[in-house]
Amino acid sequence: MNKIHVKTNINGDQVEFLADPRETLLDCLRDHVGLTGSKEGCGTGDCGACSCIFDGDLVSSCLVLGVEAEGKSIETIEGMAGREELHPLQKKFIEMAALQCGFCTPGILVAAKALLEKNNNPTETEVRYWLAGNLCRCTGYDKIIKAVMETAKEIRETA
Amino acid sequence: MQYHTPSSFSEAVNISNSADGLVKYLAGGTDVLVQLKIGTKSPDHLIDIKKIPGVKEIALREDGGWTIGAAVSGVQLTNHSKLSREWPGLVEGMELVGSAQIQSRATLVGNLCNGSPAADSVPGMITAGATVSVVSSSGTAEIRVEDIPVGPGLTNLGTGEIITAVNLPKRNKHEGDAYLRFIPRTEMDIAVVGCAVNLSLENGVIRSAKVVLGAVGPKVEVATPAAECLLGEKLDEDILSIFSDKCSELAKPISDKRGSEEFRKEVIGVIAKRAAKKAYDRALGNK
Amino acid sequence: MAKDDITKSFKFIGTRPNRPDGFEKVTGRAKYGADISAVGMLHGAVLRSPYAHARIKSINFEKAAKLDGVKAIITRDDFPKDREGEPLKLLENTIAGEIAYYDGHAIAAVAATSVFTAKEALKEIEVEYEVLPHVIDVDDAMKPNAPIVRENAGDFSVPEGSSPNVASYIEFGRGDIAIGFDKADIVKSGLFKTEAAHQGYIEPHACMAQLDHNGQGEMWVCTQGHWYIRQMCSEVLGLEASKLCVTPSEIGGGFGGKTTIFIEPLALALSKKSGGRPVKIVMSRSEVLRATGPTASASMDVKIGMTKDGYLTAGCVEFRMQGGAFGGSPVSEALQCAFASYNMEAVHHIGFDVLANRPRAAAYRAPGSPMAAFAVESLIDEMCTDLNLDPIDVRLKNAVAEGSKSSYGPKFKKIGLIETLEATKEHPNYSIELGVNQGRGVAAGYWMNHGGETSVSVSLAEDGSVNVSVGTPDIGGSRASIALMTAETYGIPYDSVRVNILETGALGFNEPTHGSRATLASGKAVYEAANQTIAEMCRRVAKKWQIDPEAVYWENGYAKPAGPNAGDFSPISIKQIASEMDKTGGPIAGHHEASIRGVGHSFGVHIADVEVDPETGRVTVLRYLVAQDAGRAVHPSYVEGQFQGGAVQGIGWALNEEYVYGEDGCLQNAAFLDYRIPVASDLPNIDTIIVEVPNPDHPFGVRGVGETGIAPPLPALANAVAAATKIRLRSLPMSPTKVLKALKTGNDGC
Amino acid sequence: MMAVNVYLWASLKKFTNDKDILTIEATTIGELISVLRRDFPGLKPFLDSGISFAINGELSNPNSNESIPDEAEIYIMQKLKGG
Repeated sequence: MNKIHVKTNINGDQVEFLADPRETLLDCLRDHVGLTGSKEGCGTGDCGACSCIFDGDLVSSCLVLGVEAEGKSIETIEGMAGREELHPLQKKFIEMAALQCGFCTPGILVAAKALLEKNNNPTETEVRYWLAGNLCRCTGYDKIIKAVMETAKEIRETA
Repeated sequence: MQYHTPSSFSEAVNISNSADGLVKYLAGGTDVLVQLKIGTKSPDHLIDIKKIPGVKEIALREDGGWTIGAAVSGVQLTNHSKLSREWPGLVEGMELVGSAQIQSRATLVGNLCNGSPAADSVPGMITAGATVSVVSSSGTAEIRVEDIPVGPGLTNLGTGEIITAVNLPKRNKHEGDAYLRFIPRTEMDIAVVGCAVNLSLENGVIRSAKVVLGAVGPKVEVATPAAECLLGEKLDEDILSIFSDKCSELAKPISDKRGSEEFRKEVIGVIAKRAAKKAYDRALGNK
Repeated sequence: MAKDDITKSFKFIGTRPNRPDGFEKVTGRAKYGADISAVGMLHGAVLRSPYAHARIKSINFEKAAKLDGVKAIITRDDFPKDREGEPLKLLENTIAGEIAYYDGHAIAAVAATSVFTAKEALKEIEVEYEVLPHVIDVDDAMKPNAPIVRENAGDFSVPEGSSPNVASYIEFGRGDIAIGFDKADIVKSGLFKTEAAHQGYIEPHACMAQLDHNGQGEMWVCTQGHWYIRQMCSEVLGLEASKLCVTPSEIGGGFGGKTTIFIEPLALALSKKSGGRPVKIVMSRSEVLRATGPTASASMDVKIGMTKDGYLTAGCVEFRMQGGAFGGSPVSEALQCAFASYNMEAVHHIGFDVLANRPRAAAYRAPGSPMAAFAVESLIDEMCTDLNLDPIDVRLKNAVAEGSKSSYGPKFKKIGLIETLEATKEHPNYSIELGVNQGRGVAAGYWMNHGGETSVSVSLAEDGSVNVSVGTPDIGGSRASIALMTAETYGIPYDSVRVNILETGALGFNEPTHGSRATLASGKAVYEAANQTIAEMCRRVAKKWQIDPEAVYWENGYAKPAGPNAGDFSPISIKQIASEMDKTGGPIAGHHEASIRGVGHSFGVHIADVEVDPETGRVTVLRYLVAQDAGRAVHPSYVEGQFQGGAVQGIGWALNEEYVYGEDGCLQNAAFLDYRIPVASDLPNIDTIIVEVPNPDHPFGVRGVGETGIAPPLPALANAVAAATKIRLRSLPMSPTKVLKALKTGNDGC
Repeated sequence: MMAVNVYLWASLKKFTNDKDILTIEATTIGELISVLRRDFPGLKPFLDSGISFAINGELSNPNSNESIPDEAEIYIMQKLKGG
């Protein structure tokens, strides 16, 4: 299988890798770029653990091919925190115990960030439906939803 | 597997016609990549159409209708306020396909080409009277959406034929559409049954109606006899009940892991009735 | 155990600090099972049976072996032939021998230089099968002339004349059932059924293993218990346990499903066969659903007697549980839980562990308890409705308390069921008015909890901070609770404690994080080990002050003179002691190793409000309340998290989760798309009440909270649906299909 | 030596002359298990299958060195599996 040279931007860094065209963006992030924060829970777009921002859109990176990343810009969980400080969602998730095993957490954070950038005043129902594509088996979602709502409130207050 | 990124549809057709083995087109990839992952379909050639100019555009035509590029995502449709206002049923059908993550990628054309009788966006396209533009080496054709699916996973399209866009007719006043489906959860499921209804009214009386049922047969089915029950009516409870029974009667579902034949026959009537009500309210101009 | 510790107020315990591993887990830095790679690593893939039951006539992997990049192919021939008993069952479930016993049963495995090559190689392996008759349903398996899953599978307990698919039998009880039922004003009975449910952790099983020809090896694996992995792999492969070092990765959920082996021996065997190269195997979601977990499916007969004022007089149950092709359903635990919440003079329990052509059942959160609760709590609810009695009052009348003889025999020590029932009764959720098609359901649940083998160490760093080393993987915040208990014991800041989870080489044997034991058992052991170091610090300070060690006591991070008679000395801080440690006798460390006793039973009571769509049968959960006795909530947020997570797993089991098999005995819904675990939009907030009736046998009153919460949702939702529709569903899941059918026909689903 | 009451599952009665409560003289759990093995050989597979004890209501793994308190009430059960 001939590999394809891919040049892309990940979390602000120019990155190049060789991708087997069958490899997903998730495979490439994890195996070629060494960014293992995005997780594979299903590989079929059902769990959201691999959520990334792909050219501004929230995607399941298991449903994007690595070769599609050519010339694009990608944000992963590894790029979420600032140099000095965590993103408000990351802080709130820790403070409010919105994670247990932590495996779904990167995907949920990426998805929640995408929501709040689009709408910083979502209703609880909107948050629940937006995150319906991110499965969590530990928390029963309660604390996750509350942490997202609370972060949104904080973002509104500081805006 | 070879990955191609043609810059025009004619180039895509050429690649497809000269390729050996299984050829698949890639737009949103939400079906193709799943098939690749679980190994049900392993294409030898994957033709990514997203680099073709115009495929991600939603355009208002001079005749007042819409042309939606083959790679327009669900999110683009939902965010398009004028289109959503005119064709809420069609847009909500697309919006029900998968999660927020899927919405960034999934397309109307992909949903249609997957050939699933449970495809959420297809009933709404059919009730809207939508057509698709198909290019092949012999030129371009316009085909009604309802003529594309032929059975589970099967379409009328040959290897060298590619859908370039979906075309919607001009929307008139006092028209409304709706799509509803039933799933066991609130999200992330494949429709157990689905129904789209498009109505046009004159003084509150239904003058034309189109009804399409999903997931109750080998392909999405146009339910003309059900639509006919609605003509000349104002959609009171009695008519809704007759309509509901008619839809149940027309449904020819199977029993599978997602629902029994009995359940589907029953619930298609319920969902159809609810969809008709919603479409009627919209046609009246009620929110 | 100093009981006054329990009643005194705490400085750290009961607070909600940030978890120590939070930063790694919100930044994507934490390493889970699939996140590690090594130089020269190969990728493993597993060939699985496409049949529910088939004789493997031949396996030909010549073509596969010739593919470029394929480094090793293994079949059962590569494993020892002399295993017996449990190790043989583990081996059989890991890789099939002569017979494939279920759809998804491993047949062969390949290690190759890439995942794609490994998968291509699987396609080139030719297996000739002879398909055998199969059986899936537990009641079908017990019918005469049912296909026999495995010959001579019954153990010593099975009565003569039983079906050959009965693997074991259990019976116990007390009192005279006939007299008990005579005393009752009403006696009701019913058949109840539950489907198999999967633990559904989001992280698929993954491991990387390396094994040399000399039997020395290493493994990195996502597991609840790495000593179990070491023990089981050693037994299956015939290795010397101490030569295999197992390091646990972070774990992406387990719920009991990651307490045993599946791919781990395959990875080790592949590594050995490829000359000792590291081999990583990561399961796909479909493999997880087809070949790991799930819990048993159950068919249960229950009969209960009640007086007209709501006293239970007698109860008997017969539970038949299918635990896959090798037995191991949690039927004895189910029986123990069945009537455990109630004082009853006469009880009788019968249980059958039944074989079927399904994957071997693994533990799943309070194994057996949810099924038992569904059957018993549903029937009690029916009787409350018949007699027009308040369901909480009836439970209060019968509730067990300190000194009650449990339904399975032993007396309870201090427990908190009554307090929990009272708390739910007073909660506003219990009095909110309901609308049309809405109903409220109440149910109780129980889990006995577990102590288990535990080994920890605590060491003082040179700056007075403390390192705690435990062997129980942190699956839901246990680093935080252990750090809190450590900080409390020393009286030092929470942030000055680091909790490490060590590999098998670094501590004595530890049972997994299972049985709700991590905070209870590791916490108790850490308390003991920390106190050893405190005693040592007091001894060193006594020497310095030249007084008797008994004249020095420890308070809030300081060694202090015990009283005016001890002498007039300024207290010395842990920091100072630590900084002088190299000059006062060397390192200060403590260890504690024990089979932890003092387990505290935990009871929970849930209230569910639902609305049922009469036209589609869909059940919507409107409100949900969990109340449970935690003993002591060390970190209340993570206690609530356990309550909420357990409740939602139970809600999933009650409403939509099930294993769907085709006529061919193959699993039809091996994906999250159709194995429907709850999504965020399916649920309301899950309200919680933490009841604290301290466990008198734990230094901080901890009981263990992880498991109980999954039991009550099954009956609470069934009771709520019955209240909303006046129709009793006796079969789970209450999927729309089943509910609508019940509404149309009155059919209870069984 | 002191006698203690040992309670067994009823389904084990077929190995213990139809008794589910046995009075055994033993001062440690180890002695107790030895006596059971000696007097009721049919119990061997049960005792080998993984058992746990409740001694005066306290559940634990078997510890053969553990002393049995006076007049203790002992239940032998299957070893608990936990999730």
